[in-house]
Amino acid sequence: MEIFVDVVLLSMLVATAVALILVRGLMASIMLTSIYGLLSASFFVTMDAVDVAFTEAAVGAGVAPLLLLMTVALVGRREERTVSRHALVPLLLVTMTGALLIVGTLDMPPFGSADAPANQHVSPRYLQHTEAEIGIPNVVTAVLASYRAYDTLGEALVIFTAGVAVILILVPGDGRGTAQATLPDPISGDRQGIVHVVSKILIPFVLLFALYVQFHGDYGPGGGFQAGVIFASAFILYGLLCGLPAVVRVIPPTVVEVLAALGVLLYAVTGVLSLLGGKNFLDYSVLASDPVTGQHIGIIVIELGVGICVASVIIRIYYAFAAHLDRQRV
Amino acid sequence: MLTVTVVTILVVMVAGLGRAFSAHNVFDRVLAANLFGTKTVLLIAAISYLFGSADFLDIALVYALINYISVIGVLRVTEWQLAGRREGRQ
Amino acid sequence: MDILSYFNYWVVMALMMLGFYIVIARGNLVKKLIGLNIFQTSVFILYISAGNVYDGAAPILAEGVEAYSNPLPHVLILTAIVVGIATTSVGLALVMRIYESYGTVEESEILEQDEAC
Amino acid sequence: MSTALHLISDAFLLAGSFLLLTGALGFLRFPDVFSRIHACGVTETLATSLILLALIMKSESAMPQVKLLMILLFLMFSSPTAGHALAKAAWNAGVRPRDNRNERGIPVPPDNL
Repeated sequence: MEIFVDVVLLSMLVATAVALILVRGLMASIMLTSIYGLLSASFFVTMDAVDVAFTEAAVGAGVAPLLLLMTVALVGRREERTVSRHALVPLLLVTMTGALLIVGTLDMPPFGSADAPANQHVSPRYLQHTEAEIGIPNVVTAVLASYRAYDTLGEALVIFTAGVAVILILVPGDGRGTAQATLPDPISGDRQGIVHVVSKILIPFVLLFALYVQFHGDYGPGGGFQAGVIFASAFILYGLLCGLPAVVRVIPPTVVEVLAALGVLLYAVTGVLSLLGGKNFLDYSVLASDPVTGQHIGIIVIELGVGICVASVIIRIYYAFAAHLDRQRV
Repeated sequence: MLTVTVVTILVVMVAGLGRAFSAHNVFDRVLAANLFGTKTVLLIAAISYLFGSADFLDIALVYALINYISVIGVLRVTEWQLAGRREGRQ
Repeated sequence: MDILSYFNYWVVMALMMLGFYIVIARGNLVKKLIGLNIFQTSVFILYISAGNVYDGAAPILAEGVEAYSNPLPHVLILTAIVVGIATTSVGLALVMRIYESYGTVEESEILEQDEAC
Repeated sequence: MSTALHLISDAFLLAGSFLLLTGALGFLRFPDVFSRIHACGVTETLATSLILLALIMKSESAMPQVKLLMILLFLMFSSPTAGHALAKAAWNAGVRPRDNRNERGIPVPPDNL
């Protein structure tokens, strides 16, 4: 049954990708991308990758299509039919590369085998020692936040850098870029509409759920990355409903920027604290008298750092996109 | 019986996908994506019982939340575009 | 040889090539980014498939479970997804700026304008 | 779990699956956007409730039941709202329902946005 669901989902993924090639028009492409995200997350569920499915659910079906949509709202949904003189060249190139890659897969160990090289090296160690060394049931969180915390610090920095890059690209330097659009949104007229009322009831629950995901990450699927994205989605929903000025009143862009930096800083300072305690960078055993408790504290703190960083970077990216849209519409 | 439900959900998903491919306007595609989202919630909930892991339910919950947000987002942006076009005409 | 034991990898390669095709054959910059996203997802699927263990449970320790899926690919991909959306938004921001300067996001028209200068 | 509960839960699952299929049929065969929204929205709400209730009956511990209940509650709010928003957006965009005479019989309201 597991294999059957797997095969059906993967076939649908390929069909969606083919349809994305055939379809013209960016709106249609974005809707298909959203479906593609939903499908790939379902696939991750059947592969027992709950944490990954969680992230893909929040990103692939939520934030990614929304950001694409905002871009398309600016650049228009028109897509030119490419009249290439060498239409065959890409096709040939792709077919040849694909054929070579498929020949390459034949040397790979059969799907699902426990003795494949990928499943040998360090992973059994993580699975066996997590309970004694870290003391939390979710091995993914243990590897993410403790065993490979240095990697994760790098990832958090990349996200932070991406946020900085978006600000540099889109926000004009003279200070008027920071989302002070005064023009009334053409659609924010009906504040009492059904969508408004229901969304206002739902937004607090989304925020609450984000907090649950943030702090329950040690015991079940979840953690800072997922929580950050969900938290930011709630703000984006509010912004879409009530217009950018309304969200900016809740959290001003400068505060978001400071928070993004603070998140990364929280992470790095935890590492420095463990250095000061005489252990390796990001070895949390020094944070409490008992090493396992120290690990607990360390993981909660750095997950919080990641959550703050991700949430504020995505909110800031949304601000930058929305403010740019508003400016262009004037 | 759970197996029947899972297979039905997959059939409905394939149907929705076919519609999303052949649709002529944006709203049909949004509707297809919305249908797909709720079916995914059900699929994940059913799978979690079929495979016996209650951890999956959190994911179904996040889908229910995110799907709503993205549908509202799409509709807002289409309304923006229409408003922009209308202003352009005037 | 069992076809099913390689099916996942073949799907990965197919998706990768479809994404690659969109990137090189389509002129619209937003569409190119969508193609890049498909390419990226195919890599995610490859990692997760390689880490799957037949009859394994999700890597959340529980009583009475013997085989778990490999947690390491999950960690790598989980962070990669969030990094992916962050980098995609940098790409989208660049597209917005290109539109501001050129008035179009079609590659051919941008190149024409560049040559006309 | 008692046999009666088991049977009820199976019956719910079957009924839910049937409704899902009818909804999909309506989605594929109905003539215009509004009737398709109607087909999806109405069957979806009942089918989702039936399937989730069946799953609640199947589970033995409290935590999954609470989570399923929350999913159900959430979908009860969001799914009709999404349908409403969709129909409203389609109407505002100028899409009109098709009537039996195969012409646009319904008068178009003045454009007052």
